[in-house]
Amino acid sequence: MTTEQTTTPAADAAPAPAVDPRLLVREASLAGYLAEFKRKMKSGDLGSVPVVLGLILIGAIFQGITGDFLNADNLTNITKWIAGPGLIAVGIVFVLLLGEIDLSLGSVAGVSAAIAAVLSVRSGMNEWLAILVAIAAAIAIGALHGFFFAKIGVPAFVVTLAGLLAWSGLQMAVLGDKGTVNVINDGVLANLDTYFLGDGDVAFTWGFAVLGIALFGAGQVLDSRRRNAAGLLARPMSEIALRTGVIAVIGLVAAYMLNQDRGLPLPLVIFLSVVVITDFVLRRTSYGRQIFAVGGGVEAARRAGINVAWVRISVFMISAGMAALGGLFIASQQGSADKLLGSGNVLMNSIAAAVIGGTSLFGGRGKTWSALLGILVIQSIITGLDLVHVNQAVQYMITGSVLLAAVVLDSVSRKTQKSSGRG
Amino acid sequence: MTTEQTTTPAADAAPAPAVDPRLLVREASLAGYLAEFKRKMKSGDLGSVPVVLGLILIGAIFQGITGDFLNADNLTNITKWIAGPGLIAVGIVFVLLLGEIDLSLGSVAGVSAAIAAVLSVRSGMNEWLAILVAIAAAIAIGALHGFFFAKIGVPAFVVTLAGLLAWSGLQMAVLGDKGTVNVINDGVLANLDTYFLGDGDVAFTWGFAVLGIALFGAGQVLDSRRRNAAGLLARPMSEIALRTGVIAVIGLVAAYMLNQDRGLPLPLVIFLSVVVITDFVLRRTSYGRQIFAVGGGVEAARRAGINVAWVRISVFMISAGMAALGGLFIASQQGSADKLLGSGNVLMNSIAAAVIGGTSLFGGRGKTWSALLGILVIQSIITGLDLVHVNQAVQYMITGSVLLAAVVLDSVSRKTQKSSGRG
Amino acid sequence: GSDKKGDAASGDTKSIGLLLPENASSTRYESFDKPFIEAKVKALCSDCNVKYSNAEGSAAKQKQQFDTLIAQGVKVIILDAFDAKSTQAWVKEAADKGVKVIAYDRLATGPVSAYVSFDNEKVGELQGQALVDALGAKAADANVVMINGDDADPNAGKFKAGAHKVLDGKVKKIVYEQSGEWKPTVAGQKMGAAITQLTKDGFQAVYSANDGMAAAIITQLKSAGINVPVGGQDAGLDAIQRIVAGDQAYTIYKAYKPLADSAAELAVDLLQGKDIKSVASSTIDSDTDKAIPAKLLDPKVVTKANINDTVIADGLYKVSDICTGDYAAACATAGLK
Amino acid sequence: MVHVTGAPVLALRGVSKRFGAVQALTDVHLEVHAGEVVALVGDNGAGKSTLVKTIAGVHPIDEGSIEWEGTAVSINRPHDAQALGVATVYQDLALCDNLDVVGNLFLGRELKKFGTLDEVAMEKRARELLDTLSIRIPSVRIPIAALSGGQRQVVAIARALVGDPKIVILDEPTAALGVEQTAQVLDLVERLRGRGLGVILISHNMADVKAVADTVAVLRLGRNNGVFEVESTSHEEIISAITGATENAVTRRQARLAEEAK
Amino acid sequence: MVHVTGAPVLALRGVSKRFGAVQALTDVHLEVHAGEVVALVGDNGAGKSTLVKTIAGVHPIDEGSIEWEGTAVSINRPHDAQALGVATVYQDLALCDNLDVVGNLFLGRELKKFGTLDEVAMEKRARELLDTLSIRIPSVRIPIAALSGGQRQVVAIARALVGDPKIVILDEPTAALGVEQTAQVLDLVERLRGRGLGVILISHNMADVKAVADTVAVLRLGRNNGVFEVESTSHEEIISAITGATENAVTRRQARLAEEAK
Ligand SMILES: Nc1ncnc2c1ncn2[C@@H]1O[C@H](COP(=O)(O)OP(=O)(O)OP(=O)(O)O)[C@@H](O)[C@H]1O
Ligand SMILES: Nc1ncnc2c1ncn2[C@@H]1O[C@H](COP(=O)(O)OP(=O)(O)OP(=O)(O)O)[C@@H](O)[C@H]1O
Ligand SMILES: [Mg+2]
Ligand SMILES: [Mg+2]
Repeated sequence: MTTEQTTTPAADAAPAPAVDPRLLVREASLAGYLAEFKRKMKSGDLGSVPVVLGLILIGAIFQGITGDFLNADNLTNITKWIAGPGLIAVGIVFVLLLGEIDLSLGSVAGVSAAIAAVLSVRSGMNEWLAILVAIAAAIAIGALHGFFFAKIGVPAFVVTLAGLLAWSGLQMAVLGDKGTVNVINDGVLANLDTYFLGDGDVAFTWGFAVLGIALFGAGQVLDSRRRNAAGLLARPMSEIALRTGVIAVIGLVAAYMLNQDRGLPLPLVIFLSVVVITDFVLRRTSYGRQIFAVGGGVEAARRAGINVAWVRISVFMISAGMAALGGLFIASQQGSADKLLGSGNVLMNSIAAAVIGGTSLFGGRGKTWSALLGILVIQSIITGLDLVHVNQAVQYMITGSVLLAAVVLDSVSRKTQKSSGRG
Repeated sequence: MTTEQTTTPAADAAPAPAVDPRLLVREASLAGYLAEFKRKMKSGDLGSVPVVLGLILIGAIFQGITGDFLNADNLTNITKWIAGPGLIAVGIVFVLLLGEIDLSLGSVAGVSAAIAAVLSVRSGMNEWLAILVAIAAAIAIGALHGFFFAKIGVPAFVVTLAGLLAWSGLQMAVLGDKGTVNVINDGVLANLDTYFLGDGDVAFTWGFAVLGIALFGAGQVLDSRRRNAAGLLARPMSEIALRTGVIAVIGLVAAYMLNQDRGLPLPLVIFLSVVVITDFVLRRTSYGRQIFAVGGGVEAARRAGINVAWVRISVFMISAGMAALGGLFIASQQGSADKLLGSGNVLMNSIAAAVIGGTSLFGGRGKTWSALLGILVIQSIITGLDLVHVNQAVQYMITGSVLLAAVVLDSVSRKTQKSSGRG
Repeated sequence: GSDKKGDAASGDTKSIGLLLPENASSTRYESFDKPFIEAKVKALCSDCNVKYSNAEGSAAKQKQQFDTLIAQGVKVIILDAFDAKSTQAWVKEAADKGVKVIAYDRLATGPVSAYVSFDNEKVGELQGQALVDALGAKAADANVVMINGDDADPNAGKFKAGAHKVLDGKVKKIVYEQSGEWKPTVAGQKMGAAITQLTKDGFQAVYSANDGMAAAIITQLKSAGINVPVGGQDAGLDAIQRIVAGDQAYTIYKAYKPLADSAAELAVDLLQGKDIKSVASSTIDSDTDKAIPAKLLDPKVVTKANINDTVIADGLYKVSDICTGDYAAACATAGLK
Repeated sequence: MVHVTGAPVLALRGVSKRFGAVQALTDVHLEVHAGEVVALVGDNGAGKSTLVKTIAGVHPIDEGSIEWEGTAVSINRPHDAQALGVATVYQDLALCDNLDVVGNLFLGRELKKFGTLDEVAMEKRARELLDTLSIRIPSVRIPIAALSGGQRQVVAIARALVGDPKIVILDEPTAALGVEQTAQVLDLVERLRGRGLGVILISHNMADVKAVADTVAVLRLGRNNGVFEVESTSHEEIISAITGATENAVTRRQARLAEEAK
Repeated sequence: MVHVTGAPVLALRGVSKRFGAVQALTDVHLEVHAGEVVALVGDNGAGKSTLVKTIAGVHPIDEGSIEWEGTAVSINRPHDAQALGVATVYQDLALCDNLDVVGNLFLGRELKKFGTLDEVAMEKRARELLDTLSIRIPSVRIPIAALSGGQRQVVAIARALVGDPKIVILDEPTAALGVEQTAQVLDLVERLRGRGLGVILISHNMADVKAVADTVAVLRLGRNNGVFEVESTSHEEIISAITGATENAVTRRQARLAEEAK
């Protein structure tokens, strides 16, 4: 056996330098950014790119088959329809971040829509007030779920399954023997779905897009400045320009398409705002941090002094509140609140949206943007198939296959990277 | 500060004795057993006792309200009706043990029933063969799910959601334009639900009960002997006598009740046999051990050299196979295979059964007996409410509340004991 | 700004939209309505096509399909509304865009161009009457078990109301009434509970809102050794077979072909800008609109006695479909060849 | 070394704790004064971690009482302990695998600016903290799950320094650390004592214990087995209190090696 | 100490491994002969555990090759490594929390009788194994989650002895162990060497390393930083190879203490 005596007293002196020499630091230039992108591409660490690719693929295929998919009015319709299930999916994301599930959200959406419609139409209450009451009722329901889960210790699955049954019973009871309630013509509820900002004025669409792009760019620049000032690694300006550019292209194309049809739909604005706000809450507040912590490890979170019970209860309140909002949009879309609103596939679609968008079912990993991406995928499949007009058996089989295909792309790219553990 | 020098060289010599002095060893007598039971009672470590209590409570309440619940024919009906969803729940238990979920089992049940019915009725295939083909098809479907999950890395939730859609499409396609298929009068499929062993001969019921009790007792005695011989802590004879006594009372009372009506129902015999066999596989074979290991920690199991992919695929095959069996019983019960078989609440009830019975949603903890206990709770609630004449809305609300109440008992008793971690 | 899109004005002059409500409670929609309408449209206008979607029991989904058709430029839509009350705003929106809506099977609210249907409440009445007929002289002393459709489905309420209208006076008592939620398994279990509670002799007939539930109910009755009249609706093949075998007393046959043919004729006429008075000769008022041109057809009761004159005569089924292995003997005695 | 009089900051009186069928602690007493380093030693499974967890509020005690600065307190949740001023580094670290290093360090005590998280300030402070402990971590923005065992342990230790505790409990803090990091942690313990904090240090390494501790409390099979003044006690005495025998695997091994060497 | 010639049982040649943006291993070489104890040392985060995991098949290598008894092999899954005869005790133990002690010990290698698990035989053997390691565990039928840190580590070590390996890899096996258990593990390592097995021992404890190792391989920042013959190398030489500097926290601390003592 050979024994080399190659003690190489390395150059660095204690204390250890801030940056580990093994960290492959991205060069602060566009070229460096592209190199890193290529590396990430190879190692499968692509974030939302596969899902977006899947979305583009779905769009291209349906356009090829039907020739109508990329029509401005079809795209406008899609942006309107994602609001209802999309808002529910945002609620689902919160619950999934805890590593739990909420099966009751469809029923909660249904019962809230029923309350709002019955109060405003049958009881003649002010519509805004009726909406507030409906949302408050949903939040109370969520608190109840949270209480049984967090304080009594009943598994969330069972609590919300019981809720699924009980609240759809309540929904029927609220609607009563007369059943379906039409929303007031041109009232607040009716307008949720049908209103276009500025009555279709193109300026609103352009304005909204430009504002969004500007805010994104400014935020990035500011953050980079602050980090630089503190001596931390920051995104180089070239990268910020690139990212803002991509966002700008998407935003402006979308604005152009919407303006080809009826303008900027209210449901899209509200849904996007909710996604942005909830994303901010999750990533930029200590409450959001606590949700991630509880989802990543209840015991570790508890030992860090986090009030786990409160986090859990509040998350179930948020999810129920989101479901109520979603239910109102669905009611607006169908023009009525009926006994079946929120039943059937509504919940499954919302959960699937969150998961397809990249939120883990096992807790601690995800963002509300995944609700947007996922529901876009699902609604595109649904609307695309509606354009194809084949019989239902075939439609079911195609939906299943497309759904799987959309996620396979993501899974395969992730697989290269996955080293260990769940999810 | 006081400094005591109380080094007490303890009596025991190295190597350490086999039994830790801090372990509160149960005395080898009936008194010791009762003392331990009391201790467990206090610390909430009660196993299935709360669920059984819940079941008794449900029975008592419905008997009080309707006066018919404990009739022999109602109880016989319940034992027949639990077979279909119960078998699906057994499949669910396997999947839950892995910490995963299978949303497709309802559709798989539906498609299998459709295949068996169409082949035997429309194509005139031998019924046994048709049943085999249907089960084989289901197992192939399960293998496909397992492949996408274990090999491609698509989350099981998404794979089986896609399956839920695709297979219910297939179910419709198999049934075709003509829709519902009646099962053959007095054929194999028809008899699954309606046959009573020995055509209602009471001897079969008594024989089955006595055999079960004897096997249980003999197994316990044998095990205890072997452990004693190997110098390990074993159950004392008095405890074995007590346990066997409890089982005997349950078994004999059940036999008596069944004999008051039509005798020993075939579905009950098959369901119980499946539960016993799967329980054996899970607890007494290395395959079962591997399932628990993968459910308790994928990475640890992988590092122990377990073929995780194969365990996963095979579990999805088992769950699909169980679902097929369950679907055949449901078809037999409704006398036909139709497009709706397996849809609606079937899946949810089965999952709820597994969870209520004590199987964790987070993997690695549970047994197939929980499918039996849970489905008994659920079917008792459903049947009980069918006996009470209230409208559907109220029924939903009551079902939800009773479901919750049945689990609260369990959760509260468990809470005292729970120290840390999930579930 | 609702008419920004230029090409929508011209539209698609060769497509007819067809929206059916669900496929859960019965198999008729994809087995009969859709193929019949497609065939008739082809026959009337060889280069026309039918764009079909099924709402799977969701008003929201149906609205999406409705809008999707309009986005595709379809100018005539045959709408079998899942929830007829909900459609007021949609139909109005469509009318504003020059899209004509034919209310099919159920009278959709809003300014529809025409209506073709059976009367759902009438279906319930026929069911009730058929059950009374099946009981014959014993009707007045008969206790009846009713298993209704899903309370959440607006049509289930109509069937139920119609049936009550007849039964309430003519039988002794409704001793057990529950919703079977359109699900055979649920219906079967409710029947089991009813048998437990009423005992074997406690009832003399069972009303089932449709055939699917009737199948499971009959299985339960058989296993308890009870033989009483049970009826359903939809005239599914399985139900006809049960009727032949004597397990089921009757079903309601809505002659889907004439219904579908009329709808197809109306749609093609509207598409080609022709007058529709010849087809829709009568008028009807809906909750929201008056004097809608309408064509109303009568549903029929099918019993063992008139299978030949109804479903077989109309070409719905062939004798060979019905008289498979199990039923050959029964067919022979029933005179089906 | 600081010698203090007066009430201890923390005192356990007759604490017992049972898990199911295992009596983990029986009638345990312990006192910690300000500016004192108490080493808690004992064999594997002696109950050290269990004792620490009862102080930290992870699980409530069955019997006995806890006194804080002379008055009895009840500690039912980790939050209670933190509110009193107890910072704990657990043996199993109790970090959130999905959060990054910064997220874990400041969990529950995030730095804020206009009500939102001040990531920049936190990241800066995190780097400083880790640098004082001589640890090299590729990036403070990678999730804990991607760190080596020693790196995680240092993060857990740094966590305890983020707040402003009166007592710091370290449960085998150097188990996974390299020689350099171990030295830094021992320095840290001495700095904490210097600042007048009480420290409970659990360790199996007698050299470390002798180097920094003032007092050594021995647990054996869940019971007190003596409290020793470090200066006046020999290595062997402590070890025999731990193992409960003067003759044990350690001495046997030494004897054998000596034999072989001959 | 056994000196062997001929091909090493296991040899790594130019192994590299990258995780995302972190280059964990660069061009690492290592040889282990039968009957040899190789100590693998290095600072926290040096890449020791990563190296061990590549040998054990936990994650595949990016570049380089692994040779087993002179021929190149590819190890893609833990199963492959086990089939070759590699038994590994991981730093994070890798036990299944929900299984009991017996279940974990025999996981993947259950004893059977008539095709079904022979629980009685396994339980008996488990007791024997644990007794040789001087550990006291309340019951071999309680789940791993209920054990103390040291108890778990002993279970993990015992696991490696259930099979019939040719090489045993121990990643910081004594980190959580008490003095007595540590001595037993060192005895065990010597017994393994005596039976002609190759042993890779990772440890931060230089005393233990010097006591049982034949060769010391140093890793630094993911690269080889020297291989030393134990007998002919001083404590200080190894430490300076590990920290990459002759002046470091350890020497500074010693210097300061010496200063204070004056
Ligand atoms: N899955 C992973 N993803 C990213 N980086 C990783 C991963 N695993 C390890 N690393 C990094 O690789 C480097 C080496 O880690 P490794 O666990 O091999 O260190 P080690 O030598 O075992 O240290 P210790 O003595 O602390 O256990 C560390 O910087 C660590 O952050
Ligand atoms: N949750 C639990 N359930 C049951 N027994 C437990 C639990 N936690 C600890 N124990 C038992 O209590 C005893 C003391 O464990 P503890 O973790 O306090 O030991 P320790 O002194 O920290 O040992 P080590 O030095 O190995 O970390 C052990 O026998 C252990 O098996
Ligand atoms: Mg410990
Ligand atoms: Mg390591």
